[in-house]
Amino acid sequence: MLKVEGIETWYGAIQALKGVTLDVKSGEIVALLGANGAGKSTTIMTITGILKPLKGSIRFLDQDITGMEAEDIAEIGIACVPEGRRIFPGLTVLDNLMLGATPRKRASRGEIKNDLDRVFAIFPQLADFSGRLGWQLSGGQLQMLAIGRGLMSGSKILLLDEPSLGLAPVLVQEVFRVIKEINKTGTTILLVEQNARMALLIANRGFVLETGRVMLSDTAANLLANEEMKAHYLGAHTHIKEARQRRRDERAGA
Amino acid sequence: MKTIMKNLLILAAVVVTVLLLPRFVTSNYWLNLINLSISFSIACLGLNIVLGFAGQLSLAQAAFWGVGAYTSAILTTQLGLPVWAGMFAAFFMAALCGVLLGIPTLKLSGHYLAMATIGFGIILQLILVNEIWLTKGSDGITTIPSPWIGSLELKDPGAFFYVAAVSLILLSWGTIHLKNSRVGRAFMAIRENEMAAGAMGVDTTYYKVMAFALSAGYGGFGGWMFAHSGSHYISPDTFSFEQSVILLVMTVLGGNGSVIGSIVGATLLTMLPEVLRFLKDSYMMVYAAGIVAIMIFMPSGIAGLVKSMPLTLRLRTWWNADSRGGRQVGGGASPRGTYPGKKAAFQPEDCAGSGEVLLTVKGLAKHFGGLKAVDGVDMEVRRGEIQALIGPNGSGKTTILNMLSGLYVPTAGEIILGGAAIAGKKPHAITSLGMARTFQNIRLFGELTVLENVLIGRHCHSRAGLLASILHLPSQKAEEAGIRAKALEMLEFVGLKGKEDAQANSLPYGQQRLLELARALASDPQLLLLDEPAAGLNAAETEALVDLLFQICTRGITILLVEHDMNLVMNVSDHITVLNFGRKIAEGPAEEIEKNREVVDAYLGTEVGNA
Amino acid sequence: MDWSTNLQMVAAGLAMGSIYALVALGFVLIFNAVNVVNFAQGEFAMVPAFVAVWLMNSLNTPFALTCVITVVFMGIFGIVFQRIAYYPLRHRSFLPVVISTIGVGIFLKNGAQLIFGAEPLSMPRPTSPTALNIFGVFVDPQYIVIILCTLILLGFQYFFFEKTILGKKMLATAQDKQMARLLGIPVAQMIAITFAYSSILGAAAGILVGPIFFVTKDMGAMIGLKAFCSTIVGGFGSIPGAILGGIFLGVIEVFASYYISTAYRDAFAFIILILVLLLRPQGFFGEKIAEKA
Amino acid sequence: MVNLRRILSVTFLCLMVVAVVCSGSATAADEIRIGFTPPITGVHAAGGSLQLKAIKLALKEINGAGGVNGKKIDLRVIDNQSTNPGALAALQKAVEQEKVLALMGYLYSTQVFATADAIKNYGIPTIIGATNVNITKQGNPWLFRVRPDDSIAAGAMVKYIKEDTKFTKIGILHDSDAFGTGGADLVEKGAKELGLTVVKREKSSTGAKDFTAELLAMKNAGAQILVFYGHQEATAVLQRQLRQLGSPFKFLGSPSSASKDALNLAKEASEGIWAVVDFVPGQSAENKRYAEAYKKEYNENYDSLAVWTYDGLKILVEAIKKAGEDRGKIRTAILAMQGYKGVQGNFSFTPNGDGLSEVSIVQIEKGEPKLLKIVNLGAKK
Repeated sequence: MLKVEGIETWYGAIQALKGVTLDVKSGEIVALLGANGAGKSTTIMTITGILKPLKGSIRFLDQDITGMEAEDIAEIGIACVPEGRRIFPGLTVLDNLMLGATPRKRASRGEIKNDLDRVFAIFPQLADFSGRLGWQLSGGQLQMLAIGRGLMSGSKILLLDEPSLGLAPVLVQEVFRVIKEINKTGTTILLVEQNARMALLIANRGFVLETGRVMLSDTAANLLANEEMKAHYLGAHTHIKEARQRRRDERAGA
Repeated sequence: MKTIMKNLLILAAVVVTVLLLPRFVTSNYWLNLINLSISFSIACLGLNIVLGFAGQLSLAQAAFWGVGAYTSAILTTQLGLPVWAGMFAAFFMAALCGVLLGIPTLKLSGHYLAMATIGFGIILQLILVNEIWLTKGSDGITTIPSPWIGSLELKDPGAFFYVAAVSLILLSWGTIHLKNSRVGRAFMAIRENEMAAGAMGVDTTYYKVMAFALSAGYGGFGGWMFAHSGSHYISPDTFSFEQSVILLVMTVLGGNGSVIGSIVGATLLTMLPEVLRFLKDSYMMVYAAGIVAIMIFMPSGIAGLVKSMPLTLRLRTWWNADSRGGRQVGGGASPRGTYPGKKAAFQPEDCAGSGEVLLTVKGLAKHFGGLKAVDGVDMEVRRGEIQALIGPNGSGKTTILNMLSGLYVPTAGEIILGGAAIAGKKPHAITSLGMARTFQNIRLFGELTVLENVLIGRHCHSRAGLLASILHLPSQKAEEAGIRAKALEMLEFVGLKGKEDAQANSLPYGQQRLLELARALASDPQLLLLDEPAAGLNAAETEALVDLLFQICTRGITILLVEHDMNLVMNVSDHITVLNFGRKIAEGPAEEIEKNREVVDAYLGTEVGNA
Repeated sequence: MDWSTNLQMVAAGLAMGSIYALVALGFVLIFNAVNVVNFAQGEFAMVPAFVAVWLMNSLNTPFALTCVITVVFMGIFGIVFQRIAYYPLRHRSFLPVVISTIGVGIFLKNGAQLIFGAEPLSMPRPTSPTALNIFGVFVDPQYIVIILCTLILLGFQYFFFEKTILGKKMLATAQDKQMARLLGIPVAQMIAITFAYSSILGAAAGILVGPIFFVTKDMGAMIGLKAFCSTIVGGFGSIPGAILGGIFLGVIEVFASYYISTAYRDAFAFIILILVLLLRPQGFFGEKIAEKA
Repeated sequence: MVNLRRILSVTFLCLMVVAVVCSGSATAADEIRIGFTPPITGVHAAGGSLQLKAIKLALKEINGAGGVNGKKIDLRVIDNQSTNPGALAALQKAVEQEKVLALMGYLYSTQVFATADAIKNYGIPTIIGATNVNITKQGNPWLFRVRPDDSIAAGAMVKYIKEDTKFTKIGILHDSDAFGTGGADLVEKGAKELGLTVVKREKSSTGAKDFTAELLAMKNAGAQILVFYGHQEATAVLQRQLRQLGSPFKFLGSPSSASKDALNLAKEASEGIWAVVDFVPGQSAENKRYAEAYKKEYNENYDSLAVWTYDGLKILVEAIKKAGEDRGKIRTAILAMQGYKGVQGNFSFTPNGDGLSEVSIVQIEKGEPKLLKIVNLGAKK
């Protein structure tokens, strides 16, 4: 469905992507993992057209979208929930959602209304707050609204950038549950996550980025079992536990 | 040695230039224009302080220029004071007006401040026109005297040029020093991020007023020069809003924040209309089109353009390398050998958790209108411990941190840090009492270098004032060396050694978090507040952070932590406080919290066991 | 207290105030769409006034046709203006944009002088020059036209931003351009429309005010500044705020100059501005958006 | 340290630029250079372009008639940017770069004040059109005024009110600039001397657009006639608003009230107002000839506020004709002129350098000023 081949993206003189190749098949959840500065968000921004790749190609549904403007890419059906949610602070929840439907030029009022009902069904809280302004919402509500807005576009694929960032554990679980649910209703998902374990638990496949290159790609199950992954991205927690023990010993000694 | 030679060489060159200029340029027409552009340059230097350094847009610089001109003109013509006395009066009177404008407009920024300053300029001009008893109204003040040196009257433009040139050189010398001093860094911290500046111990109110006063003072000095040279005549129409705009354009054209840029910009725009006279009717259009073109094609002004030239770049790096060597010798302190850890100056007892209470919070509440964000929270933080504050989004954690660090004034309740009540105090005061913090969305001084960021963290432990900074006194030099040594130590501690000269916002996200930590540590806090330090870090980076937290604790610094990463929280905290809907719902060691039913339901969720 | 004098002054204040309000609408529009204060907004009223005078005096174009041509001209002018003075700087902080608009303002002033000459021009009036006597208060009929037009434009603008999806898209563009692009909102187009509409508002102001003030290159300068004051007093970004702020300033100005000092007339707007900023920084109608730490 | 280095390179750069630009131009032998420093840009540009038209007509006539003493006049026009530093720079450029023999100076008093010192030091004969009384009282021997000063206009205004109307209560409204304030002071002083009561005095900023408050204040103070001292745009707005308030009192304006611009702007609102003017179009043969020549040249009516440049250049050339190219002798020659017939009237220079001492009171009828009375206060001086 989405095929990214050898893209190279630069920020001024700094090369952020050094040839990223990945693909997302219809109906999948694909996780994009990696350390800070590995180029995950840059990849997302390049796919959506905010950044322009210097080399490589991006194909979506057999159409070459390399170098297209972000507005046009949104219109042909790639929705993005960027890092930091980016809710319009001065608009109401309802307005934010309605703007999500911008790419659907030909949709009737009824269809949009149906989609709105669907989003409210997934996030019942949003219906209660529909008159509130964006800046009045809390972190969790913002994330719900951001995903809801992404869904309103009716796009076939949804790019999610760090949806769990800054959320309480119980909300993180909720967000991943919702992602899974959305996927079941037929939306393909490309997920960028720092919380690699959670992401791989719901994903079909995963790609691991390091310094602007894909270092590892495999099914989610294989990645979860990979020793190297455990050490670097999944967090075996042995280190932290050791450190804690060391500290306690020190205290006891003193 | 080489540095001294270079400085001497520069000095000699400047002296020769100044001495010889009136020999080559004998035309009064050009000499007067040069004097005029020096007067503008000085006003622009001032504008550069408030706009370029402190980041406050002022459109009243021509008004201050006018205050200076009028003060000196009135004193010398009506009271017969000597012109040199008028010079000081002009400076201080304008600075006073700067304070008067600064105080009521402190809360404002951006467009609002711009508008308020425009208003000030227009009101001042109306006063000049209408208070005829004082200012002679629109007729203006004629036959303003020239300065005298002994029995020599400096009436000739060529003679006055020496006064102008010497003033300009001294003032720009002082301004360059100011930029690289504690005061200058405080200005720039306010420009880059006012909230963070306050949290790092910079008294933002005081420094903003100081920037306004200093900027106005420079403006007044420029005005003095204008009044006593050229036509020896001043009238209100010269000190208009349009003139303020021209001064602003000069400053920005030269390069906002660059001292030399201000001078180049002022000189260029004073000379340009003269040189462009052949364009006749359309030269103001050409000039205006030039302004727009500069904004579009030369974002950082002429100074930026000069900087980006390969030749000067090479010269600069050569020069930097050499002078840095000099500085290190002067500083004398080597960062090596103070590596923290077990061998640090702090004894393990400091970390042992003596049980002494460092921070007490009683009945703390914050209401925003009808919303009770925090509603009567009690908690204690013991010295030497790592305490975590957790809870669902919107439960009031960050609000509590904001009240502790002084960004919010509590609606009710007490906060006692080491015996001192700090509730409602300003952020900078709380910082100097020994509390430092980081922010959830990183708030660095993005345009400044990594080192400068940490130097600002040291603000509350240094003294150098405005005068010492401008004059570059030996005491200030020594203090500066100390600050630098401490900052380098902190950078090494968090692992950012070698990145000193990188621009802060060019660092990758994880390193920005570390830099924020180094900056907070530089203020030698007793209590460190960390707001989601692991947000956006992956497992490996989180592990490194844990090591760092323990090391910080080993240095005797108590930590209060807000964090969602339960793996981190449960493993590092000695104590955990849990909030929900602005109230405390649980408190205790990690083992207890993990099993607390209410906490699991409201916050942790069921999967925490498997994770 | 002298009732007829006071009423007469209220009428004069309302008239001046509605002019400030009209120009202020344009400020608010651009501010809402691109978060930028256009310091050339006063010139947005000066340029169409010159165009209209030229059409009417030199080409003898009838009034209605003149209005249409001027509005179309200003629509294009707005798009060209944003392309030159704003668009290249859209990713930068507000300062370069402010300076760039100031630069264009100076350019337009001197350009107008070069093309149309330096003498003030008088624009033919669509209304009678004889004042209407309404209960003993003399009112220039042109002022009534101005007030009516301002109200109509206010209503239209309110409807546009509150009720239409295009208005919402423009607000979204103002608040987060990149996100707007991700949602498929054609950002460049939104900005162009904003500037075009704002200069059409300028055209309305220029055509309406021209017959009263005479057309000079400096006609927009002080009106622009006072309109800016109005938007702040009313609450930046608020459309009803801009209108009420403008009328409030207009009335206060007349009363203060009568009862306090005519010489300091231009100072009162700014004194009120500073007072409002100190006591209620968000203005009468502005909303306070708290900065989160 | 780094910056210090940059200071240097920049300073040198500036020096080089300055040195290159600073070369003056030499005068051709068969030309006499005269400088003219009008405001071509800035707030006063409106007047500047009209001044330029008037002086160019004079230049064309002079050079068309073979110049002076066999040499053509080379007029060097230098913009004063409507600012005081600009006026000084223009003067210095004229004298030092363009090497002019004499100068056609400034219309605005503030610019004359700003340059008076330098003019005195250069010792260059300068013709001015500024009307502030104090200018020629400073003991500066090089300033020659070719317009009646404000004391004459103001004196004539109050004299006319006293002698030809029955009004005793006058209101004064003036622009807050030097010209308006100075004029209003003289009117107030003159009115008191003649026993008239000034019931209200108000000033407004240059560029004011609404005078309702001022006019109501006058009305409520019981003024019978309003004396206005200010500029063209303001007088037109004022006349219109006065009419809209039902013309509760008469209006007597300063010379700008009857200028071409003001009449064009005010249109029918100016009908019936009184104004003091330097001269009335068509009052003399010379005046009629000028009107025709101007109309022929530019296909429009001349502006009375710009005529001084025409008269000024003619007077200057007349003096050069007698005295040759010697500044001191030119000065003597100008001061010696008595009864020179100019467009604005008959010039007889006082030792202070004032050339004109008569003004006229006019009433506007159908958009044209009609002479009511010529007032000559020359005898008093």
